[in-house]
Amino acid sequence: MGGLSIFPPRASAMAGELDALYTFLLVVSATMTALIFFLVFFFAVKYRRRSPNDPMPKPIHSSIPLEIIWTVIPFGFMLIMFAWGTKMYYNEYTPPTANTLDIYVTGKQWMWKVQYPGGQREINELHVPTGQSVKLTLASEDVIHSFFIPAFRIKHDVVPGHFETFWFQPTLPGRYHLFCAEYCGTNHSRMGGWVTVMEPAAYETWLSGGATGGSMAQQGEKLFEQYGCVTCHVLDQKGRCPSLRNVFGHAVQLDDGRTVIADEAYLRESILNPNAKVVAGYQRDVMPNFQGQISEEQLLQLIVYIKSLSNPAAQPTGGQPATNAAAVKGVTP
Amino acid sequence: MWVFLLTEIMFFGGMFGGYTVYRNMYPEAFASTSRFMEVTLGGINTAVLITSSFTMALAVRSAQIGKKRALITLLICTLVLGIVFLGIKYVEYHEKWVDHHIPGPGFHYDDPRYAQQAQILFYLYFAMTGMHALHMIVGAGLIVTLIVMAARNRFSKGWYTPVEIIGLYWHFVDIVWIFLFPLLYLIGHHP
Amino acid sequence: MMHPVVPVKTYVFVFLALITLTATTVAVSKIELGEYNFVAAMTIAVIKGSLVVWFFMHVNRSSSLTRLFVGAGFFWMAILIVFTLSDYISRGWLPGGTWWK
Amino acid sequence: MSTLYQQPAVGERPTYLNVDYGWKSWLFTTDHKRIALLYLFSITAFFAVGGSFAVMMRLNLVSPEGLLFNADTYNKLFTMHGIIMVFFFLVPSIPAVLGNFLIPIMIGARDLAFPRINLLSWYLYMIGGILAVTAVVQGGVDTGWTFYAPFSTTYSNTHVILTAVGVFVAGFSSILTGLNFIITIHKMRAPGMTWSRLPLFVWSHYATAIIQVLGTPVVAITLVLLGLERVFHAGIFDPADGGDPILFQHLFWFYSHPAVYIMILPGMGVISELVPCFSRKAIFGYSFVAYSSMAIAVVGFLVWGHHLFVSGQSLYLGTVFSFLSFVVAVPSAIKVFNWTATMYKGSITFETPMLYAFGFIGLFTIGGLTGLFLATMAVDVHLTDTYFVVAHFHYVMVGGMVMAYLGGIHFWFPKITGRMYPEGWAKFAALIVFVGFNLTFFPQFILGYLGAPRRYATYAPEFQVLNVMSSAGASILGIGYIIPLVYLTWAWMRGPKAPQNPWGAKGLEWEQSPTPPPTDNFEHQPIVTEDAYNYAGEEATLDR
Repeated sequence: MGGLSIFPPRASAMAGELDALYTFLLVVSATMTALIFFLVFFFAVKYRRRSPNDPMPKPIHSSIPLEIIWTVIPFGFMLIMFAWGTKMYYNEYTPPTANTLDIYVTGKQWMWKVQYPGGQREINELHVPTGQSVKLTLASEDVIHSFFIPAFRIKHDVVPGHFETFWFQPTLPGRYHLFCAEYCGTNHSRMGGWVTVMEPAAYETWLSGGATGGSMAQQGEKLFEQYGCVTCHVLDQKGRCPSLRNVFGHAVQLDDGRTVIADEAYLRESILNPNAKVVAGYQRDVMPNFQGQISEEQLLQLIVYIKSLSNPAAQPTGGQPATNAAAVKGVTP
Repeated sequence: MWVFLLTEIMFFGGMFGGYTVYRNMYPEAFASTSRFMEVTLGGINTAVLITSSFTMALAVRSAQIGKKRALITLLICTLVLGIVFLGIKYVEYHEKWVDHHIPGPGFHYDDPRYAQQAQILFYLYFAMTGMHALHMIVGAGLIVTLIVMAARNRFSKGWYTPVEIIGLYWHFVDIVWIFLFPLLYLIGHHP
Repeated sequence: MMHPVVPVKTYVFVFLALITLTATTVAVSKIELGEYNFVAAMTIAVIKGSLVVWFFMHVNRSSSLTRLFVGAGFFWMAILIVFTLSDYISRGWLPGGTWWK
Repeated sequence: MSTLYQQPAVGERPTYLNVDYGWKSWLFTTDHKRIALLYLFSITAFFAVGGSFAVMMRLNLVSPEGLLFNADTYNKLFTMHGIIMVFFFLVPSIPAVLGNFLIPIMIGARDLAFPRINLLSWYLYMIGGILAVTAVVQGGVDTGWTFYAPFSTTYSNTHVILTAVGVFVAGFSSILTGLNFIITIHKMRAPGMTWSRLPLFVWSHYATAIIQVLGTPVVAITLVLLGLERVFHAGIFDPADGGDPILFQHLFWFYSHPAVYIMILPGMGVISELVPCFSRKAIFGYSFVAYSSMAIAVVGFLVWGHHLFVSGQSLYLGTVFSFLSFVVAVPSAIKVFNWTATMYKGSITFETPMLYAFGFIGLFTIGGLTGLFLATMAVDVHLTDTYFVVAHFHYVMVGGMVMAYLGGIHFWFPKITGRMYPEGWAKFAALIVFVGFNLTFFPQFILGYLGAPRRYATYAPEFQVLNVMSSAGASILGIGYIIPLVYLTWAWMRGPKAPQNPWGAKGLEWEQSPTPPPTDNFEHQPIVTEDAYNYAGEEATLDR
């Protein structure tokens, strides 16, 4: 930080790549701008009218080859930008499917609440270790926010009603800005904080200092009892509701014959609006709607708990596209 | 006039777009709510509107060949049919009111599974049919003007442009309904 | 805006066709056809709409300019709906493989 | 023709200005030239209001903690700056003032096809404007000009509905203007004015009008749905009730992206007139410039999704939109190259309008190229919603559109008023505007890549240097806009009388219509026998 560099600090694996692409764009644009400026200036001086009696210049109406040249060449450069930008975009928005450090973030007017799997909580602060792929699951309690870390060159809108995922791999220890980038009301400009990137060892020390009230899964388990889920969803038994052991990441047969993979989005929907997709062999209208009854933070804790009931090896791994509602309706990519 | 109708197409296009998206998102809920739409009333209304379009087309034809009396009679027919349509629409709206199907704080839906989605559907139903009814009312006003103008001998074989333009407008409103009817009433309405 | 006069017979014929199609669409909706209920209903609606546009609104006798405008109107509406809807359909798709790495 | 009117003063030719002086003759006029002037005055007023909001914002941003206002006030300022500038200045500016005045004269018609609808457009515009200003006076609105749901439908407690109604009404004004232009250009061209002889200004307005007619109704219905949602909370855009906020963004940007072409295309039309005139040479690649306008109008409707790259839109659709966004850059590039090529071997002079044209070409090039950064998805992820975006669209809108507007106002000032403006002052002001503009907005590109988010009332201290530079530039820019206001007003009253064609320009408005024009524009029916921009006096060609 400091100085008048045109680049923010590069603190993630992606940042260097993006700066390379940005520099490419800068060079191409600057060349084009210089060319146009030069030509306009040069023509203006060279072909200025020297006396009012100058004869009218001969018209030059058009030149098809010239038009083609200055259409095709810039378009060629644009195609490079398009291909390069698209490739990186897919990388930015597709988190690795295994070996990620999962952290859960909830945005609300006007703060970011962070929960770690170990139960640590923070507001407007995020701690991450270097060298590790970090996957954030984002939710919003109210309006659209946008989670933006310039030093990692990454941002994603947090639209209420959905989980959004977000990933990066920090490389450089330090403290970096965290911003909300989608206008969200009065204190939008203060809805930000700091991301602290630490060496893995320091990170472990930091983690061990902060946990209170048990891990996220334990907190989720408490909620599971508190909301009475446990009375119907009896573990390892066929109660009035399905057992949740080994559900996350597995295929679930629905009562209308479809099959879905139980991912975060499915669990979310099934908690908030249970009748949307009912497991085959179970009755509708047994479970109450939790829409509006449960906060996004609690929802995340419950989901982490349900995840913890699953055998981690069974989670979807790379190369196998996770299925969801849209894909199940018969439209597959 | 066609340029104006272009605008109108896009105006309704926005709502059709919204409808399509939600239908895609919540097909079951949409099927469930269209059970509450009165197909009989909707069907009668479709027929009424098509008939009015028919009389309108004949009215334009009468104007073309300069038959003043026929023109006025046909315009009055069109107007009456238009009013009948709005009357039936009123009956339907009233029914929704009684059933608490008006979106807002008083909204109530019997099937709790689809309460929220149903509210969105009814919202779209009212937005779309409401806009359509508004167009009908404007059209009825325009037809009244035409009748007055015709009675005052303002049209001739050589000049009947207003009749033609308002005719186009009326047909357009008819077309919108032709699409609204299956989308709102018929989808999922099988036993 | 001057058009040749169309015989009443044409209008009557179109009118009867429209009424018949309305009856058909209601009848079809009572039969369980799954996804095809939607297809059938929309096909009939498109036919009806085209009949009105073509005959009642005299597009069959209009200049190519008018036809261009009519076509443009429906084309733009299609753009709006197709692009918006394709977002919802493909939103959940995750890219297969890792070709971009 | 002159016998139709009473002679206003001894020895003076009747013009549209002196034919009647009563206020009714202005407020109930159906003369497209008088309506254009009504627009000119009202648009200038809205520009002043929107501009003063901008000045207040820039002042506030001198300090990282906000110099003058609290966050709420700041949020209202940028919202209302956006709404007034976009809907009440940029969209109507060139079409409703210059387009209204010039299109009928350029194609050799006496008026627009529907003069009374034209007047109605102005009234609708004023009603919309007054509603929006009422919302401002009553305490303002704080949703951003984009009205994103669910903030606008559920969480904001300001005058959202009133503002939305204002924009809705003004939208109909825009639709009617577009409709009027389309019909006029189709039906009212003078004998010999074929499509391939139309001035490019008219072509660009034709493309603009198509966007207005096709796009505006969608935003109108979107705002209706938004307003109803705010009243009934049925949930169409609110996820708490099962709706989807992204749908609002789709519907909104379906209009609002093409709307930027409503703003810039007429500006391109102006430049296509200025460059040939002051190079005394026919435009290079007439048909490429003309068809590129149409291409922009069509492809411009297919790129709106590039506003949604980080919103959770499908990756696949994002890819399609990104590609199409690159495609839409091509016709703009074609225009820039053709203008430059027009100057080649010309006979160039440097009157004020030409200076603005130079400014336009330079700034639009930068604005357009930075658009490519935002079309590149990975880069957009970092840059969107930062100051980079702010700088980009101000380069296009202010650097492009406003430069063209000022250039056009100076170019046709003699035509409109019958008087000349002071050239020295005008050149000075053009220079000030150019310098002030670049100082204001160039630092914002750097701020953006450094990661400064937009719409921030307060900001991190390390961004202060660039923000202060920007604010300093804004004050210079503000002065740059006040100077023309003063000397143009003076010139209208006291300036020297203008000859019929002070620039030696081509086109019906200069060659065949008196300056200023009479109410009927021409003293006798013009007949066109040559191509546009025939500065060399070539024989007419029927097809090129």
